[in-house]
Order: sequence, then C-alpha cells, then structure tokens
Amino acid sequence: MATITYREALNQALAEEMERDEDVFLMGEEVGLYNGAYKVSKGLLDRFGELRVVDTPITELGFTGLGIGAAMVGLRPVIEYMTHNFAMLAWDQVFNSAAKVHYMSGGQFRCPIVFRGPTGAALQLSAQHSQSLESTYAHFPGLKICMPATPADAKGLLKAAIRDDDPVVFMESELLYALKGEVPDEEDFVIPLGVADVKREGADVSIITHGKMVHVCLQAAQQLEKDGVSAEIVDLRTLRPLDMEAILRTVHKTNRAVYVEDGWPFVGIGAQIVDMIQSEAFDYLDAPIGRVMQADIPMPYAKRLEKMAKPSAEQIIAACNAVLYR
Amino acid sequence: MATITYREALNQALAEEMERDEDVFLMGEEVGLYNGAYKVSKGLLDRFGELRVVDTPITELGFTGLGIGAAMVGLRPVIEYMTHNFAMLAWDQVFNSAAKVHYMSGGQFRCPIVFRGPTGAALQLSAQHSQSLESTYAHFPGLKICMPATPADAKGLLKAAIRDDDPVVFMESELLYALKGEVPDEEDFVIPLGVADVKREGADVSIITHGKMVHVCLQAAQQLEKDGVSAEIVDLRTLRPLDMEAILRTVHKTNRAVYVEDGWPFVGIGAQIVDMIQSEAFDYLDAPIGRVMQADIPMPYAKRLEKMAKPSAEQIIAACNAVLYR
Amino acid sequence: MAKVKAASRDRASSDSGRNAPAARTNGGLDGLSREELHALLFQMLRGRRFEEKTAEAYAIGKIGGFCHLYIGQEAVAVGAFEPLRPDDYVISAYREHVQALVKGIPARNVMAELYGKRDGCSGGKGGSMHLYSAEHNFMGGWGIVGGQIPLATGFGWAIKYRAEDRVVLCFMGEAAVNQGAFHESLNMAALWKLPVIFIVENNRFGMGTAWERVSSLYDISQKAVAYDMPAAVADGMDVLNMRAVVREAVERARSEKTPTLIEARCYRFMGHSMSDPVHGVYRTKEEVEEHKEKDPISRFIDQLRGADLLTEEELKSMDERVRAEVDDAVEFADQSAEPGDEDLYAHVYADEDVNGRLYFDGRR
Amino acid sequence: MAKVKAASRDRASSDSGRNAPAARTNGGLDGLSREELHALLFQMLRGRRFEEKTAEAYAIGKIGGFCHLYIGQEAVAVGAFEPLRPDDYVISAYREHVQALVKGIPARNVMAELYGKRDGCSGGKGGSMHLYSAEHNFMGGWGIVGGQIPLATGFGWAIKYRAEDRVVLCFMGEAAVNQGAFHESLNMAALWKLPVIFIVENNRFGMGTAWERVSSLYDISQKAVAYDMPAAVADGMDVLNMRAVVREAVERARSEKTPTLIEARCYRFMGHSMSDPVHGVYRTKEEVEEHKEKDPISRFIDQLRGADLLTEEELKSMDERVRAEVDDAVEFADQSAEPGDEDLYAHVYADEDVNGRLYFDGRR
Ligand SMILES: Cc1ncc(C[n+]2csc(CCOP(=O)(O)OP(=O)(O)O)c2C)c(N)n1
Ligand SMILES: Cc1ncc(C[n+]2csc(CCOP(=O)(O)OP(=O)(O)O)c2C)c(N)n1
Ligand SMILES: [Mg+2]
Ligand SMILES: [Mg+2]
Repeated sequence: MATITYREALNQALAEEMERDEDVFLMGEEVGLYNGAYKVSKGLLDRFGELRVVDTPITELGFTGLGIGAAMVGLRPVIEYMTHNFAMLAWDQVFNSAAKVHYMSGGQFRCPIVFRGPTGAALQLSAQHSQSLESTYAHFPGLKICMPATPADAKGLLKAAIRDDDPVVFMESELLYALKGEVPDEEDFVIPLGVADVKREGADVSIITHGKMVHVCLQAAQQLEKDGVSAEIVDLRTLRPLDMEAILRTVHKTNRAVYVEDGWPFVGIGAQIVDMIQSEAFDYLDAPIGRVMQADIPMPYAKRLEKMAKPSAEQIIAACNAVLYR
Repeated sequence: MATITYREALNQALAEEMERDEDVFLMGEEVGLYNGAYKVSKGLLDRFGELRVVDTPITELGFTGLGIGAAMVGLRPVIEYMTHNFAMLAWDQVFNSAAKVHYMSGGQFRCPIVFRGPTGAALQLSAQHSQSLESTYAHFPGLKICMPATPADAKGLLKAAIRDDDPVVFMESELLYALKGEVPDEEDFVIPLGVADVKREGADVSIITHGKMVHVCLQAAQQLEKDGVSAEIVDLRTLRPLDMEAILRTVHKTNRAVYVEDGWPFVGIGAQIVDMIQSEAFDYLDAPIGRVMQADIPMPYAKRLEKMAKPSAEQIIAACNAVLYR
Repeated sequence: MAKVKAASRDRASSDSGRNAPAARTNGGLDGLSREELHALLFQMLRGRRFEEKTAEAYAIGKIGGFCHLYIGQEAVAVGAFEPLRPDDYVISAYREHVQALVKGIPARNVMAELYGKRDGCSGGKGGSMHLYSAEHNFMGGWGIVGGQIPLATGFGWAIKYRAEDRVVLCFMGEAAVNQGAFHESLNMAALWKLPVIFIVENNRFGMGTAWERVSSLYDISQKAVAYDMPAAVADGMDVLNMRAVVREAVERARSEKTPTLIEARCYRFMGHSMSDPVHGVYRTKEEVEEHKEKDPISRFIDQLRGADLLTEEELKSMDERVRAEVDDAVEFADQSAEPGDEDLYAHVYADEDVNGRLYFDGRR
Repeated sequence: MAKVKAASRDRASSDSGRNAPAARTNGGLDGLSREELHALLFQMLRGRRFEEKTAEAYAIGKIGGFCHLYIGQEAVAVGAFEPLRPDDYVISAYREHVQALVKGIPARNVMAELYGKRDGCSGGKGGSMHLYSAEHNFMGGWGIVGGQIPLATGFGWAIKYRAEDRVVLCFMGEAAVNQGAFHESLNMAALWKLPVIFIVENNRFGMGTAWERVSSLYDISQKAVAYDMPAAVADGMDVLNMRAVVREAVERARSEKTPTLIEARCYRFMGHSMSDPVHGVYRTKEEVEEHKEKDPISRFIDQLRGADLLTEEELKSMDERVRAEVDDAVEFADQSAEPGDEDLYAHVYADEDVNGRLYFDGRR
C-alpha cells in the first residue's frame, strides 16, 4: 500500500474517475490554472484541459446551478467549493433543485453531481470561515453525505460519490489535506456509501463520530487506554446513507456511547444518532448517551478562544468517563 | 378578549410596534401596495407610508442584507419572506451576517431584525414550496427562533421578537393565517421568548411540539382521551431560547414523551429534544421517546401522496400508544 | 461597447418588424406557408382553451396548489418555439402549462399532472409548477423565481461540452431579472459562449408589482450591456414578430454559440394565480380591458384573414379540433389513476442500492 | 441609454485627470494645501509600513488565519476617504487593514486585533478579515465575497430613512462584481436613490484568476448601465485622481442621493494572502515588477517633489513618525492581554435576558 496524503488521495480519485468516464468534469473557483486553493486539483487542468477542469467566476449560486443543469442532461459534474461556508450562497440550488429534481420530475431526471470542499474550523479563520455544515445538509432528503477522515476513505468514497447517480455532498477539511495514510494500490479502489468503519476496537465505551474528529477521538482513546478504559471508535464515514447496523453493533457491545462531532450542538447530527440509539437500543443502554461538540457560538478568531471553542480530547475523555460513571 | 384571526393578530402586532417605535419598518415582496401575499400587512402602507412599508424586488439575498445593514445602524427591520422556502437564497446573509456580526464585532454592532413568513407544507404546493425549515435555522447560534401556533401567541411573540435586540427568525404558516382565537385585549400584550405553553393538561403521556402541529396534536389528544389516555401537550412556542424546564416538568410528570414536528426526521429538532431529555431525565423515562414527523421525502404534489407524507393525528396516536406499550 | 450597438441594432430590426406587419405580409407572412401559419394559430388556440379548462377544473377542486395561467401570453411561447428542433432544450418557471404543450408534451399528460394523477407528465409529483418531460426536452417547471436560469446555463454547458448544435430557451418573468441568479448566469453564458437564449416574458407585473417599481432601469434588453451580450426586444403579443426575433437568436446560437437576451413585451390577462383577482389595487379593470384589445390570438386571426390566409371554415374546424383535444385531455386526466402507496418513496433517490439507511421516518 | 453617456462622461473627466497630472499640478494639486497633501502621503506611508510589519508578525506566528495585505493599493483608500466626514460609513471585504486605519481606527487597536488580543478593535474575535469600529463608522471587515454589498445598501437605506446627509463607501474586489449580491444591491441602491458609492478595487486578480477570465465584459464601470446608475473609472494608483473621482460621487450622493459605481484600477503587489506567493502560475515576476514601477507612493512623492511641495526633511520626519506609530502599535499589540474565558460566550447574543436556554453545549 502506498502512503499518500489526503490531498493526493482526492486528486487520484478525481483523475481516475475523469480518466474512466469522460462525462466527469471538475468546476469551481481556482481549480484550474491555480491548481486549486488547496491544491487538490493539482495538474488536472494540464491533463484534462479547459472543458473538464473549469475555473469559475465567484458565483456559487450560478455555477452550482450550472452543474445541476449539466447533471440533469447526463454529465457528472464535481463542483468544488473553496469551502462549504461559501456554498450557503448556493444552498437554494442544492436544496431546491439538486435534492428535488429527481422526485419532482417523477424520476425522469437524475442529478449525478458531487458538491465537494472543506468544512469545519481550520486554524483562526474566524466565524464566517469555520462552520461545520454537515448537519444542515443531512436534514434534506434527496442528498447523500460523505465525510471521510483518512486518505484511503477520501479516495474510495470520492470515487463512489462520483459514480453515484444522486447528488452527493462531500465534505473535507483544510486540516486533513496534508494528513498521510496508506491507500490500497488495487486497480480500482472504491468504498461503497453507507459503510461505517471501526477505526479502533474497544470494549468499554463506544465513541461514534465522523470526519476529522476521528483523529481527536483516537488521541482520547489512547489516553483512556492508559486509564484502563477500552474505547471503540466507529467512524460513520457517510451520514446519509447511514450505517445504523454498525452503530447498534457497537452499542450492543459496550452499552455506553458518546457521539463526537465538529459542529454546533443544537440540532446537530449527534442528536439524531442519540435519538436512534435510544429508540432502537433503549434496553442496551447503561447510561444516557453523551455528546461532545464545539461550543455553541460563532467561532472566535483569537487562538486561545478558538481552542476553547473546539471539541477536544479532554472533553471526549470526560464524556466517556461520564457515561462510565467514573 | 377579542376573537381574531392569526393574520389579524400579526397585523396588530406589526401596527402596534410600528406605532410605538419609529425605527421599526416592514420590508418584503408585496407587503405594501398588494397588502401582503397573505394579507398580513393589510392597511399598513396606507397607515405608515412607503418608507416604513417597503415593496422590494424579488431579491431575497439583497433585501435581507439591506435589512441587516439597517439593523446594524439602529433600525429595527421586519423582513417578510413570502415563504421561508425562498429565504434559502438569503441564508448566507442570515447565517453569515445577522447571526455573527454581534460576535465578530466584539459586541459593537447589534442586529435587531425579524425574518418572518410562513414555513412548512400548506396544501399541494409541492416540493419547493412545502419545507419546514426551523430545524435548519435552529442549528445556528446567534439566532432566536419563534414558531407561534395561535393568534395570541402570534401577536405576543411577534411584539417580543421586534423588541428583541438579536436576529429573530419568526415562522408562521399559510394554514394558520385564517385560524381564529382569543387574544388578550390588554394595552400591550407581549409574550417573552423562551416560555413554553401547556396547550393541554394530561397525565399519561407528554406530546411535545411546536408550530401548527399543535392543532394536529390536540385532535390526537381528543381521540386518545376517548381511548382512556390522558395526553399533555406542551407547545414550545420558541425553539431558541428553549424552555427546557417545561419539557423536564412534563416528562417528570408522565415519564413518557413523543415529539411531533412538521419537518423532516433526519437531524430534526425533535432529535435534539430527545437527546436532551434522555441525558437530563434518563431515569424518569419508562420508554424510549417517540417521534412523529413528515415522511423523509420532498413533498409530492398529488393530494393523496401529500396527505400520506404529512404527520397525522393517527401517527401521533400510534406513537403515544407505542411509548405507553399499548 | 460594441454590443450596446449590437443590442440596439437587433432591437431596431425587431422594432421595424413589429411596427410594419404589412411589410412582412408582402413577404407572404415571414415566408411561412398557410399550413405553417395555421399550425401557429392552432397552438395558440389550444393553449388558450387548455388554460380556460384548467381554470374550470381548478374552480371545482380537481386541481390544487398554486396555478398560474398563461392566457394573453400565448404568442410568446408559440412564436418562440417555432424555430426550435425537438432536441433543443426548454426550461421555464411556474407559468409553463402552454409552453409544455407547445414543446410537444401531450395535453393529456399535462392535464393529468395538474390533476395530480399517475399519468401526469411528472407522475403527479410535480403539479402545475413542475411539469417535466425528458422525452420532449422540457426541463421544467421551477417554482423558485430565477432558479431555472443557472440550470439553463448548465444545459448550454453540456451542449458545448459535447460539441452539439442544440440550443436552450430559458423563460423567465421580468421580475426574475432582479435576482442574483440572472446576473451570475448571463455572465457565465456570455463568458463561455453558451448557446442559451434568455427570454424575459415582461408581462408588466410580478404578482402585484409593476416592473418600474422594482427596477431602476426600464429597458430590460439593456441589461445585456453588462454582459456584452446581444439583445433584442420582441412584441410578445405578435406571434410572427416573436418568431422572427427568436429565430435570429437561435441561428446565432447554433452557428456562433452566442447567447442572447430577449425581452418579450406582453401582458397577463388573468390574475397572477388562481387565488389572485384579475385586477385589483395594482391595475385597473380598464388597463386590463385595454390590453385585451391587443389579444395575440384575435390579432393573429385578423392578420391572417386580412391576408386571405384563413377562412371561417378553417377557423371553425381548427376550433373544433382544439376543443376535442382539450376535452379529451380533461377526460383522460379525470380517468387517470391516483398515484399509489408505492409511489410515495419512489424517485427520492435514483440509486438506492447502497448499504445503510436512506430514510429516517421509521415508516420505510 | 442616458447613463451610458453619463458613465462615459465621468470616465472621460477622470481619464483626462489621470493622464494629465501636470494640468492638475498647475491648479496647486487639486486645491489641496501642502499640509493636506502631506496628510495623504502620511496615510499612504503608514498603511504601507503597517502592512510590512503585519507580514513580519505573521511570519513569526504572532498573527494567524487568513491575512490579506493592501500593499500597492494604498492610493485607493487614502484618496477615497479624503472627501469623507467622520460620520460617513465605510464597509469593505477582508483586505481592509489600511482602510480601517485611514477611517481612523488607531493602529494600536487594528494591530491588536490581528494579534487576536483583547484590545483589538473587534475584541480579538474578528481578526484580520473582520475589523470593526462603531465609533469610526467602520462597518467591517467581511469574509464572504460580495457579502458586504447588500449591507452597504442597508446603511444607505438607514440614511434615507432618517433623512440624513451621510454617505456610504462600499469597497469590493473586482471578483465580487460577478456575485448576485452585487446585481441585487446596485438595483436597490439606484431604484431607491440610496447614497452609496460602490468602489470596485480592480487589482486585476481574484486570487489567481485574472478579471478577463471570469467576466464577459472587461469595463466594470459599464455594468452601471444595467442599473441606470452614474459610473466612473479612477486611477487607483493615483491618490489625487482617486480623491477627485470619489469626491464628485460623494457630492452627488449628499446632494442628489444618487449612488455611483466607481472602478478603481489598481494592482496587488503581494500574493493574494500570506499563504500565496507574490507571483506564480497566474502572473509573472516581470508583470509584478512592471506594476511596481507605478508604485502609488513613490509616484506621489515624485509628484510632490516635482511641484516643490515636499522636502527631504519633511519626508524623513514623516517616515520617522510612521515608523514610530507602527512600532508602537506592534509593541502595544504584543503587550495587550489575550481574551479571557469570560469572553468566549460574550456577545453571541445582545439580549440574554430571556427565559429558557440559549446555549446547548452543556458547557454554559
Ligand atoms: C425566490 C422566490 N421569491 C418569491 C416567490 C413568490 N413568487 C412567485 S411568482 C412571483 C412573481 C414573479 O413574477 P414574474 O417573474 O414577473 O413572473 P410572472 O408571474 O409575471 O409570470 C413571486 C414573488 C418565489 N416563488 N420565489
Ligand atoms: C463567497 C465566497 N467565495 C469564495 C471565497 C474565497 N475567496 C476569498 S478572496 C477570493 C478572491 C476575491 O478576489 P477580489 O474580489 O478581486 O478581491 P481581492 O482579493 O483581489 O482584493 C476568493 C475566491 C470567499 N471568501 N467567499
Ligand atoms: Mg411578470
Ligand atoms: Mg481582485
């Protein structure tokens, strides 16, 4: 297995899918000549040309709608948002067009499109640039949501997302692009949507999470290990479809769960998981399910405040201890 | 007490607040000359003139931002969306400007603005016009959310929302505008944000809800009564701030709860309430908390399908029986 | 500023076209044969009749939701579609019943959709505002004002991507011009040379708001200057002028791949929707009556008669065919089955062959 | 098309102004006294120095996040603000450090904000992209491209609502012109006659994308035609021309309440942000060097010297004052305290005196 960065993994996925299917094209701000704001599309313009790697004006609503229209007539656009924070300008098209056209047309038009880019807080980018928006996307039926945490997942899931016939919101992180990890060399490595991954086996408590928090959870688990607590970490990888079986499996195993997410608490995805566990595994729970998330505030700029606002390993450890009544 | 419609109650609230404070103005599509798409602003243009009742171009993003700017410098705009479905075009301004400017500016600028209009499904308006968007708004710190179900609540809460110094998302319903109800005659009737209202006393099961579903819950409760089940109905009225005490009170009383909402299930407000109850009243629960919501699909046009998709009294009754193990 | 002139030039040409029908008549009515002219009239009559029946059905509760009639604007769609090929794309807003018909969707399936029936062109899921037909390249049917404009550029992009010679007609009401989506889309269309013709149906009002009350510039075609895009103004009450102006734009789009902005000046004879009175605070009865004098259908009939291109018999039989077709459509819609339980969750996702859960309502 | 001419006229005037500085010199440098001219130079020098120090501080990790420098564009802000009164509003995007300084926010508080300190003009919560000062009517500091444009119309609306004679200056980069927010806002400003001056800082690039690669129309001032709004082009590398053009617009805004669109042609000497190289795939080293020849500061210094309006001693002492002020600002920022725990939840809501819960993280 080759060890590459998350960025390279995404780049390979894009290149391979564009190679495999000429209907696939990449469109967004700075994706071409500039090789991508975060260099995910490095070299793709030279390789595939201006029709398939398209630099757009800064018009999120416009080029999102353009992509959806192109998808309705059979192309498979990958729309890059420099960050999902800016996609809010395009949400009308994502929610009112992409998520609904297949249904409104009685199945006559499909919308095979991927909306990708980083989400969540990076470092001191302050309030407008630091939002974890997966919970908002997840609420709308018609969309599928991927949130890979490792290079292998990034590559395998992006390839699956591009091949999927429905609109897929694909969420990355500025803080993950440089992360290195092993990626299978196999010819055509694809990870199907809806399959969670146990990132760490454990017996005492289940930490369920998604996206870049997986890594913070791993740190917490190491510390817990030292304290004699064996934590299992389940990375959902995709939020819709959702691998509920994997969630129930780990809860049945440990009887205690904590959901960890990067975003805001109120009506966050964690609440939904809690709801499903309590309704489907009520009798297996030895304690209320815990949640760890960012502070319920717009992200502040000051380094110290930002650190306080973000979900931390300490908080995860505390939450685990709480459900373990330790 | 006078009996008036929900529409008239909103109209009175607007008129009284505009009378009371000359910084208050109403802006939106068709609010002036046309007297409002749903006639909520009837007569206000004649009474307050063109500077205070403003017909806008169809530019949700633009006039929302205009309102936010006006609020930053001390005016108190009430922005009407013909429906909140269209507000998606303005969400960037609502989430990135209104919800954050007070924080980003270190408290230097306030944003006393109300974003009001109907939300949720009316009758056969199909997918783009039938969305319950409160769960999405509720996720963003910096916003406050009101969702009145009766004429009295509509009047009292709108007056409170206009006087509040933070951005308030105020959500109505096309199906409630003609609803009649008693409204206190008192000089200046205001309902503070964050106070839930028990719409029906009961002992066996708690039905917690908000917005127009209150009325469907009341129908269900009547039927349950006949079946010998006494249901208590708690109307949250505002989602943020949230009257958690009222929720815990009713759960402590009945030990069984069902959350009913008009919107989609995945990452809906109901999941958040379930999460809070299970973590704060775990030992009081005799059964997992139930949830009733609309089908997890874009709203279909066909009358029959729409009826199937909407949350119904039958489903509420079934959910109550389930948590009662009957 | 080259294109400003271009815009003016185009407008001039269509202006003359508009003001001197006689001139055109001598050309044998724009070089259209008697049959072709009758086809245009038939389309307009059918559209009018279809909407009248729609109003009746709505009144007795057979049709629900929002319903926006096209009565008075028939010449815009009928004239604009004449230069099109079946493989050209059309997308519109929610006032699109007649456009769907003219693009070729059978009246039966359009009416069935309004009735919310299974045989509807959207399977009963879209309704009046969301008519679709992949077979006829009719792309909807959109309810968000301006929402269809970026999508149209997407069809144009696909045409360019595949090096085809198809074109896209994108309809919008004049009120949609103020939306940011219009600005973003026209820039991309002009920048990337996409074969999209943006037709603004200026029927003077957005619900109860007159255009001049919401735009600082009255002349919509001049908005094209901001995108260095060719523009033209057409008389939307004159089917032949409509056809001539759109034809020019379609040819330019096919050959040079350039987009065009066309302002079609027309007028809405009915209320904004079925729940809106014909006249009210925003326009007087007199104003409406005055415009009805210029009814595009009677005007075209007079024109044909004046040129000895239409006999009473022909008109009568045409009218009979129209009534027969529309009555049949209503009958069909009435008979068509309601969508079944299995339809509720059909088509939310095109690809449900995935692991894990897609639905979270516990009902499925 | 009246306004196209209007636009051209304005441009002509500013063109001549731009191309014949000598002519202006004979007028005693636009009727500005020696002291006033020195004040402009001082502002530019201080802005330049401030940004150089900012770059240093960023390099050693004292400043974090995104940081966009104004080096090369100083003449735009300094010239544009000269005609303003303290009570006039200014709003901008994220490349606003120098604009905040010129509007009057003390260098200490601006630098402290970049350092994320408590004494920062946004209390350390905003950072480089979100500088605010209610006292100085500096309204931010916005990170969403185009997001500040509708807000500016809101300030203009409030001015109209209160019948004041203040004006609003709204800065944006040229890439923001393509956003729908630009289109929607300019229409409202022109339609309702709001005293807002939209200044497009055309520094040729949006990150790594040249303007002509993303707009079908090169001449930004012509976009005003779509809104029937007066427009002008200014030489953003010439502080006096910048001032002259904005002054005309400010006067028109105060007296006639009309908005104006101004394209300020300038150039960015540094990379887009601190993480972006000065030159790269999108522009050559030569191109950058070439533009540095027209450095607005040295150009203005030469102009003043040429007119015997600046001595070496004056320049030297000015430079010393600048260094002293900026060094003091850095020192101050360094010493200023970090925000405290109690600041984390402060100012999320202005009114927390409500029943029920506002926060749901269980931490508060
Ligand atoms: C984004 C959005 N805002 C508001 C509405 C409500 N609405 C429906 S139609 C309409 C008027 C549109 O007028 P115009 O574009 O001129 O089209 P016409 O109805 O005249 O054909 C409005 C405001 C909407 N559907 N979408
Ligand atoms: C809506 C939105 N899209 C994308 C971005 C990312 N971004 C930040 S600055 C920038 C370029 C803007 O260029 P311009 O408007 O010309 O301003 P300049 O940086 O040249 O001063 C982009 C694309 C953003 N901040 N907001
Ligand atoms: Mg109209
Ligand atoms: Mg720029």
